[in-house]
Amino acid sequence: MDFSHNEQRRMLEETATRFLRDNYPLRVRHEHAAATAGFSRDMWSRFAELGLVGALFHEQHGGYGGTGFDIAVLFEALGRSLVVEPFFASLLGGSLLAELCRPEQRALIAEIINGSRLVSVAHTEPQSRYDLADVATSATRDPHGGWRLQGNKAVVPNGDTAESLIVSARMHGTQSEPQGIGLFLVDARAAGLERCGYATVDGGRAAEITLNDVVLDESASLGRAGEAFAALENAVGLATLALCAEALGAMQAATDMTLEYLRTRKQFGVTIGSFQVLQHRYVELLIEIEQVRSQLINAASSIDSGAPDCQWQLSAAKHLTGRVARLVAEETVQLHGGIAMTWEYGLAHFAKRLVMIDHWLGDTDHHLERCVMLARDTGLSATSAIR
Amino acid sequence: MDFSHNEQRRMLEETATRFLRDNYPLRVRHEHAAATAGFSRDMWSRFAELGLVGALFHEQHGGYGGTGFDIAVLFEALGRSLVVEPFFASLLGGSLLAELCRPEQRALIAEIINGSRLVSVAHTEPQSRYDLADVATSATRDPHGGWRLQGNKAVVPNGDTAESLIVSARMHGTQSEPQGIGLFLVDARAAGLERCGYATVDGGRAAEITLNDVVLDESASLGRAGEAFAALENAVGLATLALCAEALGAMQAATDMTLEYLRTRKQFGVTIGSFQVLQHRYVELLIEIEQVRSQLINAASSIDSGAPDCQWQLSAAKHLTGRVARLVAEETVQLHGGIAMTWEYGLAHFAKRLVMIDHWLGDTDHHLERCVMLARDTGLSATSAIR
Amino acid sequence: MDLRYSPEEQAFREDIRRFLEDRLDSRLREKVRNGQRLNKSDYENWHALLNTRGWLAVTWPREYGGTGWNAVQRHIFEEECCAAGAPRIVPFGLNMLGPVLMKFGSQAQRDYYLPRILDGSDWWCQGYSEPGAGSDLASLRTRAVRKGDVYVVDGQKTWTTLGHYANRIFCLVRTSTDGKPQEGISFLLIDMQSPGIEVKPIVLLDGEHEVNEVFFDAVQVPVENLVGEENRGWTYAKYLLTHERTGIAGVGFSTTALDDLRRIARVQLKSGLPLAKDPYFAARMAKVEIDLEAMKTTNLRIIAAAATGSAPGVESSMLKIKGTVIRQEINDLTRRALGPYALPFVSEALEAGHNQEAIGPDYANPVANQYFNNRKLSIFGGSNEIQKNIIAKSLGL
Amino acid sequence: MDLRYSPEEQAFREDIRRFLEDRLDSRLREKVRNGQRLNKSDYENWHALLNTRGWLAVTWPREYGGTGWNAVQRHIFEEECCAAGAPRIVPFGLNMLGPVLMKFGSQAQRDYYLPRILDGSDWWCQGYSEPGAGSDLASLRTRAVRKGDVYVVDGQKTWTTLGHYANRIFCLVRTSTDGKPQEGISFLLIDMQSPGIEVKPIVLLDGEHEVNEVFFDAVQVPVENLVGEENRGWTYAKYLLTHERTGIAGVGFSTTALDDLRRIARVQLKSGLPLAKDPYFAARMAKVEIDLEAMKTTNLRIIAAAATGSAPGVESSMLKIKGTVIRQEINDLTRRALGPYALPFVSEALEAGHNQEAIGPDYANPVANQYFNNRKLSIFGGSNEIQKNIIAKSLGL
Repeated sequence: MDFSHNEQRRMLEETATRFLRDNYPLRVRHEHAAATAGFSRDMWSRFAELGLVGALFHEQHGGYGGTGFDIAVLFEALGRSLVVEPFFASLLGGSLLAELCRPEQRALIAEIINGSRLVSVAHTEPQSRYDLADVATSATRDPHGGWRLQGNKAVVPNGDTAESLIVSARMHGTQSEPQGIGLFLVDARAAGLERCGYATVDGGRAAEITLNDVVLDESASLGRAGEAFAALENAVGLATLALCAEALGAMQAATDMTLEYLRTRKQFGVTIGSFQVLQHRYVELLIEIEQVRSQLINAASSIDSGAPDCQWQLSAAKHLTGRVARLVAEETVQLHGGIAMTWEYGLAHFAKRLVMIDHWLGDTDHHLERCVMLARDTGLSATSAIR
Repeated sequence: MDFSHNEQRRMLEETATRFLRDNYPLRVRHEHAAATAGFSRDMWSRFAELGLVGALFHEQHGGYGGTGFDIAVLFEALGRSLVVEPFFASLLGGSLLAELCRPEQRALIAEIINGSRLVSVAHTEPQSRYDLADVATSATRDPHGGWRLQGNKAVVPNGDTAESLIVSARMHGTQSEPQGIGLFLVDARAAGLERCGYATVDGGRAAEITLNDVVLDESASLGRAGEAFAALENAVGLATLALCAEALGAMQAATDMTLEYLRTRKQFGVTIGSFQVLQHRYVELLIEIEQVRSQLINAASSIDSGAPDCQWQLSAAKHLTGRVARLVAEETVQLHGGIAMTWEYGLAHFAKRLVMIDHWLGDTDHHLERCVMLARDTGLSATSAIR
Repeated sequence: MDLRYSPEEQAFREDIRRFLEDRLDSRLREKVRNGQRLNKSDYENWHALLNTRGWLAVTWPREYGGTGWNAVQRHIFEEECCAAGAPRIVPFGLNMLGPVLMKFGSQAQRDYYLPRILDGSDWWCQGYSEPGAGSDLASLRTRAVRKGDVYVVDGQKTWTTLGHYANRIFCLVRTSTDGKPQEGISFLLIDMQSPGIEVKPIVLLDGEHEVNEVFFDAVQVPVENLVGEENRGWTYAKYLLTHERTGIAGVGFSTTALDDLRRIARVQLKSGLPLAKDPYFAARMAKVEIDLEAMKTTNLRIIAAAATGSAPGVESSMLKIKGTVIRQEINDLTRRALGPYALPFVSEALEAGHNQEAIGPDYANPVANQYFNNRKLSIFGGSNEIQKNIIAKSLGL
Repeated sequence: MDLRYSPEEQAFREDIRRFLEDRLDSRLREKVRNGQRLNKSDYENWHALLNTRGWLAVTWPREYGGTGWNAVQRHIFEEECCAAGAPRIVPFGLNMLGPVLMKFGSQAQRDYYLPRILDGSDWWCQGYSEPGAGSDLASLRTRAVRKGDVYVVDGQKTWTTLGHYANRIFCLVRTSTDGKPQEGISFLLIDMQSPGIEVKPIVLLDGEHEVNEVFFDAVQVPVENLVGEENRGWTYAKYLLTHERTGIAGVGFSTTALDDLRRIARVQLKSGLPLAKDPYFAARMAKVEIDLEAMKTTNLRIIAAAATGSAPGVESSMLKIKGTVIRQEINDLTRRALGPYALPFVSEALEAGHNQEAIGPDYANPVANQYFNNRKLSIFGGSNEIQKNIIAKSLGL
C-alpha cells in the first residue's frame, strides 16, 4: 500500500502548481473568461508547451501521462486556480480519439497535445439530461457512401471554439439504447453545422449545436461497430474523475480563503474564527473534503487497475463530490458573510464553479441512482477499492 | 383565523396536565411499564374517571370530544409524561368500533370509556410492514353461518392484555387490495386465538397473534361490505395524529430537560449552555419543533373539516414528526453527554419513545412516499391547510 | 382553533386579487415572472399604482396615509402580490424609515417626509452597515461632528441596496465615542445630492449591480435632520430592525417559487418521463413542500399573535431562519431540476427587450443565478447565525 | 500510489483468517454475530486464545511480548477479527495502560504488570472520568494525599467500563491544587480489592450493565504504585488518549454492520419486494456505503502515514468524528429496515442459552437496542464536539 505519488507525477503537480501560482491569479482568470473564446489561446499554448495537455494522454498516443492519477493530480491544480482553458473538453475529445481513431487521424492527437487544435465532444442532447445512452441525433448512410447527421446537441463544452467535434449519433436502435450509437469526427466548419455559443454560470463557455443534414466521409466514423458506447463511457469516466479532482482543488482554495478570513476578520472585537459555531462548521467541511479526496483516490485507482467496479467507484466519487461541493460552496459563503456575495472578492467564483460542476456529466442524484443500479445489476456490492 | 383552543379543550388540557404532573412522575411511569400488563389497571381507571378516555370519542358515542384537536391536545399531554397506559390502542380500536359497530355492540364503547374494557386492533401482519392494504389473514364463510379466521398478526399494541380485538382479514381479493378487507370483533379468549406478548423498546407492550381457525358469529363482522378499509384509514388517521401529538409532547419534555441541563451543568468552569455550538444546535431543535406543532395543527384541522387533502396532511405530519423526533432524540442526548445514556436520568426514555414512534403506523420514509403518491394520484398539490 | 379566513378576510383577498388582475401592468408582471431585471421606473410605477388605491403604506396607520391593516391583512396582501407576479414594495422609506419617523421624528420631519415617501418624491436608502461593521453594527465608525447648524459627516457605508436609485439616505453615525459603542450613535437624514457624497457600485457574484458603497467626505447635514435626540440613534435603529415585519418568512416568495419548481418538474424529462415522477426528485420536492406547508402555519400563528397585540419577539428570528432555509432549498431544487441547462447564462436575456431565442427551456436562464443570488437571504438582514444568538440569549443561555 | 496490499500483507491476512477459522470458538462467534451478551469468561477465553498465538498485544513491541506489528498489520488484524465475528480485545490493559507503563513506568512496574496483562492475571479498568469532569477531565477532584508509604485516595470515578470485571484500576488523582488544574494530577495503579473501594453499576438506557461508578473511601495505595512522577500524570494521560489507535474509525465494525444491513434489506419485504430494491431505501444505503468506502481509504491513508512514522495528529480526531457518524447512520438504517419489528425487545433473547422462538425475524431483536447503545460512540472517548474543538485549535482558530 502506498499513498504517495511517483516522481513523474510529483513533477507534474509541482510544474502545474508553480506555473499557475506565478501566472494565473484570479484577475487573469477573469480576463480569460471574459474573452470572446472564454479562454486565452495564448495561455493554452503555454500550458501545452509546459506539457500539461500532454499529461492527459498515454505515451502510446504521444502524451506523458493519461492514467487516472495523472488526471487527478493535474485537475486538482487546475481547480485550485479556477482555470478556464479547455482542458476538460480536450480530455473528453482527446480520450475518445485516442481510443478510437484510425491511424491517419493520429496526427490530430499530436495537434491537441501541442495546443494547435481544440476538440470537443457533442454528445448531450436537449432531452437527454445525464443519460449517456439517450441519443436522438441520427446518422444515416448516404447512398453515395459516407454518412448524414441530423439532430441537436446541447451544452457542448467549448463547442463554440473547438475546431473539431466528435459527434454522437444513432445508427440504429431506439432512443436510449447503448447499442447503435456511433461517433463521428466532424469539422466544426462543416456545411449544415450551426453553433450558438454562450457563457456558462461558472465562467466557461458552451454551445448549442444544430446538425442539419451534415454530410460526412466514410472515414469520419470512429471505431468499429458497437465500440462507441464503451469508448464513450471510458472517456466520460476519465472526464468525471477530472471534474471531481477539479472540485477538490476548488474546495481547498475556498476553505483556505475561509480559514484566512476566519483568522483575520474581526467582529465584536474578536476574530470571527474565535466563534465556536464557525469553528465547528469549518471543521466539518475539512472532514468531508478528506472524504472526497479518498473517494477520488479510489476512483482513480479503479480506473488504472481496470477494476470491475470502476463505474461504481466513479459514480460514488461524483456523487460525493456533488454533495460536498454544494456544502463547501454554501458554507464558505455563509462563514464569510456579505463579502462573499461580491464579484470582487474571489470566493464567489469558486462557489459558483463548485456548485455547477454538479451539472456536468451527472449530478449527485444521478450518480447515487447509478450506484444503486450498478450494484443491483452486476451483483457487485461494496467490493472495496482497497484490495 | 383563530389559533386558540376553545374553553372545553383548554379544560381537557389543564385537567390532563395537572393530573399527570401530580400523579405521574417518571418513577411511577417506570413502575407501570415494568408490570406484567405493561401499564397500571388502576391508573387506567383513574384516567377513565377523569374523562381522559372519553375525550377520544364524540358525544354521539358517549364521549366528550373525539375531534382531531381533542386528540392532539390530550396526546401532547400524555407525551410530556411518557404515559404507558393504553390510550393509543383504545383510540385505534374505539374509533373503529364507533364508526362500524352494530347497535347491540355500542355498549362496548361505553365500557371502553369507563375503563372496564380494553380493545385493540390486530391489523399489521408479519409481511405487511406499513402497508395498510396488505392483509393475508383470511376470513372464510363457515358453511353453518359465521366466519373462520386464519392467519398471523404482528406487533398488536397491548395485544397481550386487550379483552377485545378488532381483527382485519381478507374476505376476497389479492393480498394488497384495499377492497375485500373485512373487520371482525373477536374475543381475546376465543378458541384458536393464541397470543404471545412482549415488551417493546419504548416501554410499552405488544403481541404476536396467531389465528388458527377461529370461529366467529355472523355478528362479529363489523360494518357493511366494502366499508372496512375506509374506516380503517380513518381510525389509523386519528391514531397517526395522536402519535404526532404524543411525539410533540415528548419533544418538549426532552428539550425542556436539555435547556435546564445547559443552564446548570458546568464544564471548563462555565455552564455548558454558554458554548455557542450547543446554543445553536439547541435553537435548531426549537425551530423544528415549532414546525411539527404547525403541521400537527394542519392535520388536525384537515380531519375536523373533512378536507380532501386530509390524508396528505396526516402523512406530512407523520413524516415531519419522524424526521424531527429522531433529530430531537439524538441531539438532546448528544447535548447532554454521558448522563443521557443512563437509565436513571430520564432523558433516554423520551429519546427511545421519540425514535420508536417512527415504527408505529408508518415511518418517515413511508409517509414521505405516501405524500408523493397522494399528490400524484389525486392531482392534489399543495392545497394549503389554511383556506 | 380555526384555520379558515373569516368572510371579511376572504372578501378583502378578493378585492386585492381583482385589483391586481385589472391594474398590474402585464409587461411588468411578465418581467417579474421571468426573473428579468427591474429598473427604477418599474418600481416607481408599481408604487404609484398602489398609492392611487391607498395601498402603498401597508404598515402605516391611516392618519399618515397608510392602510391601517392588521398583520393578517398585510399577510393576505403579500400573498396576493406574490401570486400575481407583482414586484416587491421597496421597503426603505415605507417599512423602515416611515415607522421610525412616526415614533421618534419631529412633527416637521413627519409633515415633510412622510407624504414624499407616498407620492414617490423621495427614494430612500439605508445607511447602516459599514465595511468593518456588518453583523457587529454597534462598532460603526462613520463620524458626524456638529459644527454650528450642521453635522459634518465623514466615513463610509456599504451594502446600500438600490442606493444608486435613491435621493436620500438615513444613516447611523457616530456622534460620540464616550461610553459603550451603542451609546454614541445618532440617526441622521441625508440628502444624496449633498456635496461630498459618492456612490460606488458593488457588483455581486452574479454580475448584477444591486448594492453600493456610499462614501461621505465632509458632507454637511443640517442639524434639523437629526431624528430624535443625539446619541440615542441605537434605540431607533433597533426599533427599526425589530419592528414587526410580516414578510420575514418569505412564505409568499417560497410559495411562488415552489409552484414554479413544480411546473418545471412536470415538463423537464428524465429518461423520457417527467422529473416530477422520478422517485428521488419527487421525494425531495415533497420534503420541502411539507416544510413550507408547516411554515405557512408557523407564520400565521405568529402573525395571529401579532394581530392580537402580543409582539413577536424571538419568533421573528425563527421565521427568518427557517423561512430563508426553505426558500434557498427551493432555489436549489429548481437548479437541479434543469440538469445541464442550469449551465447556460445569457445575461442579456435578463432584459425585458431581449428577443433572441432562449438557450434550452425558456424558464432556465435565471434559475442558477437566482440560486446564487439568494444565498444572501441567510446573510443579509441579520445573518441566520446572529438570529440564533438572539434566540439563545432570550432563553438565558 | 497503490491501493493494493503487498504480497506479504496478503499472506499475513491469510494467516490470521485461517487462525480465526480454525480456532475461534463457534459458540462465541455466534454470540457476537447475534448481538448477544458476552460475559467475563468470553473475553478471557478470547484473550487467552490470542495470547497462545502471540497476537494479543497488537500495539506492543516484541521485547514486551507484543506483536511488533505496524499500523497496516494491526488494521488487517482488526478487519479480519471483525469479519470473523470475534469479540473486541478489551483495551484497558493492552492498549491503554501497557503503552503508558512502557514509556513512563518504572522497571519494576513493567516487569510485574505487563506479563500479568498478557496472561490474564489482571483485568484493568480505567479511572479517568468523574461526575463533575466528563469532557473537562482536568477539573477532576479525586484526591490522593501522601501519608508515609501510601497515598490515601478519596473520591469517585464514573463511566468505568467493565469495572465490575476488573481487579485493578489505573486512576488519575489530584495530588496538588497549586497551579493550573492540569498540573496537580498524578497517575496511580490501584488494586480493586483494597478496602474502601466500592463499585456500583450504572444501568444504561438499554437496561444493560456495562459501566460503573467506583467510589474511593480512604483507600491506601502503596507509593510504588505511582507511575512516573507525582503531579505529572496529565502528561501520561494525554499520551494515553492521543496514543495512536488504529481502530478509532471503527471501519471494521461499520463494514460488518453494513454487510448485516444489506443482508437484512435483501430479505425484508416492502410491498412484496425486497427492501433493497426500494428506491428510497436503496438510495439511503448507497449513500452510507459511499461514505464508508471513502472512509476506508481515509483511514488507510492515515494508517499508512502512521506506519511510515509521521504521527497522526488531528487526523485521528477526524477519523473519530466521521467514523462514529457512519456507524451510527448504519445502525439507524438497520433499525428502519425492520419496520414494525424494530419494536419488540426480548431482553432474555440476548442470552446465549435462550431458545424461545424469536419475535419477528431472528435478526431483529438486538437492532433497536444497538442503535440506542451506539449513541455513546459520539459521546464517549472524547465527544465529537471536543474533537472538533481540538481540530479547530490546531488550525489556529
